[in-house]
Amino acid sequence: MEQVLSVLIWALLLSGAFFLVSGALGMVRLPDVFTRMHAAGMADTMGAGLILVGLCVYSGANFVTLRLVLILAFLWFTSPIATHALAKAALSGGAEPYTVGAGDGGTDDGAGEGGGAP
Amino acid sequence: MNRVLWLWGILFALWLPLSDHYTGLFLFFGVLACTIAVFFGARMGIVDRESVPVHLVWRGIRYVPWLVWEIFKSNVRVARIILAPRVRVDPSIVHFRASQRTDLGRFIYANSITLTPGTVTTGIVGDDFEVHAIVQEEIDGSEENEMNRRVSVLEGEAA
Amino acid sequence: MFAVTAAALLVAMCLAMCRALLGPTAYDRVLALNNIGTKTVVLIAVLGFLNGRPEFLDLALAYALINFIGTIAVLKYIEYGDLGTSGGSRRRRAMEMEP
Amino acid sequence: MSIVVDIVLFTLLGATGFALLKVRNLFAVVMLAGIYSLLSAGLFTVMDAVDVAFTEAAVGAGISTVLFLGALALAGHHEHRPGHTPLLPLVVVVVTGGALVYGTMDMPGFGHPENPVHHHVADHYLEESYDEIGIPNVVTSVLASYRGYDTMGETTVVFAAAVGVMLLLSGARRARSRASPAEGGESAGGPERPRNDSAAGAGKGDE
Repeated sequence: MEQVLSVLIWALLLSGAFFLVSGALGMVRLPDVFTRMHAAGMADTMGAGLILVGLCVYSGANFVTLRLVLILAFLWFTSPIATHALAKAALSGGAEPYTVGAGDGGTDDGAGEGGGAP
Repeated sequence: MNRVLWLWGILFALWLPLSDHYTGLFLFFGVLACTIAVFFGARMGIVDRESVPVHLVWRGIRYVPWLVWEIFKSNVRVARIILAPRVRVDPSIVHFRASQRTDLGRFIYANSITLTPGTVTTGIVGDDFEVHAIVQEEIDGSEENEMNRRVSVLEGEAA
Repeated sequence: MFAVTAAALLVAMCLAMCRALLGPTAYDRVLALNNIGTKTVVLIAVLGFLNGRPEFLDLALAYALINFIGTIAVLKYIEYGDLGTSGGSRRRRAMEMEP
Repeated sequence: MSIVVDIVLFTLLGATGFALLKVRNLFAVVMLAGIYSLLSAGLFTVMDAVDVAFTEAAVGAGISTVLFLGALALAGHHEHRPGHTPLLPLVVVVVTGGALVYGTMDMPGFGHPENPVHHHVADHYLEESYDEIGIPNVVTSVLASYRGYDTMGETTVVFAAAVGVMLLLSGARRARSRASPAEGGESAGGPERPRNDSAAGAGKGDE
């Protein structure tokens, strides 16, 4: 039982870390603010979510877990509102969404930066 | 009035474990804090169906697991796009028609769309949703229709 | 295992930091700020467990809320030009932020 | 692990500091200042100063961002290049910094249990405060009871300052909204915001 829990916590934390890092990588690689929003959303939802659930499993049923659940709930309630407000502000502020026609399929600046990142 | 009591109960139920001190003085402070907060909320007229949606809790419990699974799937999808050796995105803005009748239902639907990576709600006019999608082909509408249907169920008939 | 998670969080923060420094638009910076805020919340939670002091979670909890308020205030400023306008009362092209 | 966290956070902090100096777009500066205080709150947490981190989170990342933005709404968001050379400020900063670093040589080691600060009245507070005051959090009982008058004076000053700031900001807004109908509906930003200038400057500032 102990072993199963330990493996479960490892899996949750590591997969959360995976989503977090790939989301951050997306923030550097993707071509414009709208596509980067999707990458940031990944870190907010699955990255933070899996890590916090992993911590919940680690701490067991007590008030610490309640706090973790509350943090997760706040993040999941507020993150889409912030993202939506950002998208709306960006659109009404005149930011042009990137389209494939403008570049040529790939991302010239994004790929260069992504190559240098770890 | 019922909702005011609900709100007070929820706030106090949150306050208790967060404080974690159960002596008379602290309980008094907790009761005082919750009462003042609820009083001002009620005075400002913001304690209503939208801010305290207790009528949605039961159906919401059945909606959340499906939403989490959906979030997981789209996370994997977006991660695959990002980690591909050459980023191939085809972003575009698409329009959906939502079938919810209340603003609260539309709010939940819009937030669910935004919460699943790969789609972000950028604007709502009436029941017309403007959604920015990271890859156009993946948004064939079937998943969004499913989400739309489920949110409408969540919103409920007895409005 | 908490150490690995904290390391991943720090790497992710560095990447988001690159985005905040590179810009190019104001919105990229807001996005990076919000994202770093979320990661700080998770980092504080993980550090609490790493040091065996989960009481840090209260801090993370307050942080999660403040981060949201800060982001909304920033966006309100971008969209309406000040913080006192209520939504929708006057629309104007906000900050002129060309890349 | 803790030392690695320290190093990474300090590196990020340094990078943010340099970016704060280089960037001329004040909006970006506000964003970076927010990131700066997020990072320093993380550092405070690592150093076990949770209450300081709490304050940093609330004031640094929350309130001051909002206040900076309120100020930007009045002042425009591009910083002009200074007319003088940075040589004299550099000398002053280097000398002051050197003096401060020299001063730390005399300080006892960080977090050392034998430090005088931990033995003057701290023992009394830690051991007796619960019996004397009845509040579980020692920091709270020191702030609200042992030095209660001090705290009251402090909060009065802060309250007066807050009222003053709010009066200034709201007064300016009222004056501007009175002025804006004459301008026509388009520029609600008012005449004090040089729009074209700042648009041209935004690109430059990001280099």
